[in-house]
Amino acid sequence: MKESLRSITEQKAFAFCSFFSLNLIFLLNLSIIVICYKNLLKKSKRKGFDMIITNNDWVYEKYKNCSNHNMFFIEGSYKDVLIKTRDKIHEGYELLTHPLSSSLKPNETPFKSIIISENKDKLNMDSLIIIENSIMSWEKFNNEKLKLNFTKQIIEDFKLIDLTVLESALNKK
Amino acid sequence: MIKVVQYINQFFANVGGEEMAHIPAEVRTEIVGPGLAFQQAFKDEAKIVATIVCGDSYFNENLEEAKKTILEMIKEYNPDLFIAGPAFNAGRYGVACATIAAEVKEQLNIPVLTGMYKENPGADMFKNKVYIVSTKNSAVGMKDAVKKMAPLALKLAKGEKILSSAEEGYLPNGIRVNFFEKERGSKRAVNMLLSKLQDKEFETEFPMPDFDRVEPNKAVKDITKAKIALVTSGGIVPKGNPDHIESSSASKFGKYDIDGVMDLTEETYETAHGGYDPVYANLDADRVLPVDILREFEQQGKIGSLHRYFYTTVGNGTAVKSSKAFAAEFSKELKQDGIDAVILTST
Amino acid sequence: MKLELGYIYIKDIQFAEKSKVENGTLYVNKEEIKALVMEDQNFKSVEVELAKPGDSTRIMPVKDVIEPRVKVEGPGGIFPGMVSKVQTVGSGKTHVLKGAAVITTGKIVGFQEGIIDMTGTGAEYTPFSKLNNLVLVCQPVEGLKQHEHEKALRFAGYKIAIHLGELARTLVPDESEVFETPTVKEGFKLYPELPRVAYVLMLQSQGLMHDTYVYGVDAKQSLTTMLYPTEIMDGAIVSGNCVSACDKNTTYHHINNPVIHDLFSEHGKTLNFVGVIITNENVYLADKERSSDWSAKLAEFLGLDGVIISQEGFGNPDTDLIMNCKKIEAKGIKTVIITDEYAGRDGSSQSLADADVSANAVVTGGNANEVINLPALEKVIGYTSVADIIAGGFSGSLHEDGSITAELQVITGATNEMGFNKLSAR
Amino acid sequence: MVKEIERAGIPVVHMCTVVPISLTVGANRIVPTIAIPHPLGNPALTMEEEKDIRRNLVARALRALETEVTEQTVFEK
Repeated sequence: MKESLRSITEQKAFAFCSFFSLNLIFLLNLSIIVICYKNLLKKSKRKGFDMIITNNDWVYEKYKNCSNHNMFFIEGSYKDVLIKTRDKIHEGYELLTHPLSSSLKPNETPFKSIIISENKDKLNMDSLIIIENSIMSWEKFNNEKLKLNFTKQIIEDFKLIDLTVLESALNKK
Repeated sequence: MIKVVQYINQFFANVGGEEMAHIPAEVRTEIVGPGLAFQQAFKDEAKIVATIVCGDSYFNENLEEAKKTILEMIKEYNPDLFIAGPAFNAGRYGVACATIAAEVKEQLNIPVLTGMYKENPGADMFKNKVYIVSTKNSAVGMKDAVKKMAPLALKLAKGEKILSSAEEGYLPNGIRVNFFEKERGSKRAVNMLLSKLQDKEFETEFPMPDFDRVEPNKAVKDITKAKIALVTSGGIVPKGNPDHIESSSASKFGKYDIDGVMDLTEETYETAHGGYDPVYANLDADRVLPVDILREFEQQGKIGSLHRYFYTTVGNGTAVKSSKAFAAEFSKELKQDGIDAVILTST
Repeated sequence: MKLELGYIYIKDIQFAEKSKVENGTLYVNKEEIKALVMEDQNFKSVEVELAKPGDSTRIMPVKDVIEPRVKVEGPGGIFPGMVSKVQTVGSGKTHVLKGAAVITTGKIVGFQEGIIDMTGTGAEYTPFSKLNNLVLVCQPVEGLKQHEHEKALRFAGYKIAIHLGELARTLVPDESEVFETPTVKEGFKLYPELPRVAYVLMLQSQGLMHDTYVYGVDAKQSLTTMLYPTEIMDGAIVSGNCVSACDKNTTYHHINNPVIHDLFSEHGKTLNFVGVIITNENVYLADKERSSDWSAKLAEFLGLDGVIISQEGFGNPDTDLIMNCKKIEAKGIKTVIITDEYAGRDGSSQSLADADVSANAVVTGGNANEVINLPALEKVIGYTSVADIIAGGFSGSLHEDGSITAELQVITGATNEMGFNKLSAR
Repeated sequence: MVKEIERAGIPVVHMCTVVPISLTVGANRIVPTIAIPHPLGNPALTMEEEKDIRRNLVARALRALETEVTEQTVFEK
């Protein structure tokens, strides 16, 4: 998992923010985040809306400025998205879409977008079981490293399917 | 000609019943008891060159010694195939058959086969390690057992491809193998539903995992005198993970000395667990393994003492991998060290 | 509701001047079919090929398989709300060209998979190797977006299947079969002693290339609802799902749903086949909860004793399957579920992505990860290079000699979760 | 793991966040904890506040060990 130092400190800062109500430390952390990681961290954060965790830039570009979704973009793999989602669920966020959406197998498509609720609460058992089983399913399929040579066209096809499958859930709003 | 060695107990060797279960292992060169039926089934493809007869009590009560001596006996004949039982529903005999079969397979690397009733304790313990043919629950099923065991034994000896459990008659061992049924899936589903509706027995084609129960132990009489041990599946290890415990589906557990350690700090302890965000545990491992508080309670006399060692492994994933073997092993050690109670923490 | 199916058995398929069916052979005018397909300007060109049982022929990538049928009596037409008008079908009389099929193939997206081999190892794993197939290879116009391309291909298949079905309108069937489902009230009166059984049919509904349509309505937009079984025999449900070849339901699977036929064969004898509950498999978890709540509610409302549940697809539908099973069992209604497995190439991994102790009666269509070798075949209809990036295959899958090493999941219908095949696993 | 310790004749209390899993794997004395990544602490609080939470949880675990139980019991307070 290409979890660089950046995203570990980002997780810590994010965790601190969500616990404090609007007070000094929160603003302090937010400004630190903005200054240090502005270009790297393509992440916008507004309270009270659900959050899309994705490594698909088509999803990010399309919905980054959209009013009722927060975006958490990860420059990483399908698994990095699953791991980030799991960490969030451990913190009390709830899963809104199934991480194994679409019939594309975890060792085929490199892209995955998942929606989680923004309102933190007690650990959600169903979300936990689903995300843990999804990670195990990712591990199971990736025992076989498929040596697929993706052309630019195929990469875009995978991005499109991930986007359209996500939108079949987004239109729920 | 395939050379076969068979293992049977005192009962099937007509030595006697429970009263003779103590007899140590001995070798017979003539064919004994069930061996006759097997030899008939083998015709001239295989020959039973020796039969090991061993009392069930002897085997289970002198496990290491029995295993060693029996292995020596078998080595002498350097057989191409080893058959144990069938044990039907005889518990200790079943465990003995499965244990020795697994041992022979591991140590001598020759094909092995045993057979027993699916509810025999030996089946549950070893069905994922050796092929165990599913037999009826009493010796009445001998003919049927030999009819299933003999052909599968020959296939194993000749190294032929082993098909699915449904076709070869061995107990499902967790390895899913495809095959073609006589009826299509939808017809099988209708038949299965009809049996289920009429409360008749039916066999699911994919068993869901289930868990057995263990009764709770008596409470601790006086906690202020009790020797408490800490165990965790949260993967807390000394800094640098000296024993390299894997971050998921760990293949080992750690036993670490905390004599004189009053608090777990960022410099001294960390987590090896890959199943959760490690940041918080790395900052202060007490958040997973409460050594600081237990030391406090120890000084205040709220507990007798905190055991010198703590045991740790990584139980990763929602379907907690039963690290049965680890726990069985270190529980024995805890018992020997006179531990009165255990606090097990999980993430 | 009562429907008579008249089977006209097709043993051979030939190109000919005039399209007609004559003593078991389906004659097809190639140009006529091409012209029909080209009516849709989304297509630049189309090839029409034949693939018969035993031919040394491979078809890939397969998008859909459709059976030619025609309604000769009773309201509505085949594929209501999709091709024919929106009218309740499922009663009267329908003729079927049994043993023939239309197969659409085309590169909508680069990675799409789905192989049908008419001979060799692959032929054993797909029911479509036993059919006389008319295969459409359609080339889209430049720059056609995936949505439009997928839809154009889908409708091309339906149009040609309906066109061929017309050939059977005036023929006398070789064999007929009558299916009748009483109303709930009649059912109670007719079969007071028999257990009341229904079929819970889960439909894939996750978005582009993952959709199913009921009377033309996208299943993901529908709440769980009821159908008479015979409506499905007239094409009330059609497939827009073309990902995960081994366990997606083609339109052929839907219109020949094996669970419906096998329940009918026991209807009035050992059980009372009450009807079909259809439910979807959406991405949104709240939808999964809602749809499975409704399945259980309907099952209870109909006073059922038992249900058979079949899922479609891989991964997230396991969650719906277990939800449906758990909630229906909680109503005291007995269930049997049909699924397939992804147990890894060595068969040792966890087959399903969800599980529950109440799912104690399971029928399986086999392990889709099993690796098989498909021999090189003389003729390939479709796009050979796709095999390289085919799901379950890897760059080593297509060998120079044209043979393929890949997982079973690349074969269309191989581990079908309606129980269409005899393949299983233990 | 918890079952093997119990089977060896040693009373055991299982402190874990996901109680349903603990029930499934057969624990008889269960103390629910804070969260998966930090079961016996809460990083959002001060060190002293965290120790207090931990102290209560461990005390509750000891109480569980001193309590006779006949079936799977979750010690909420």
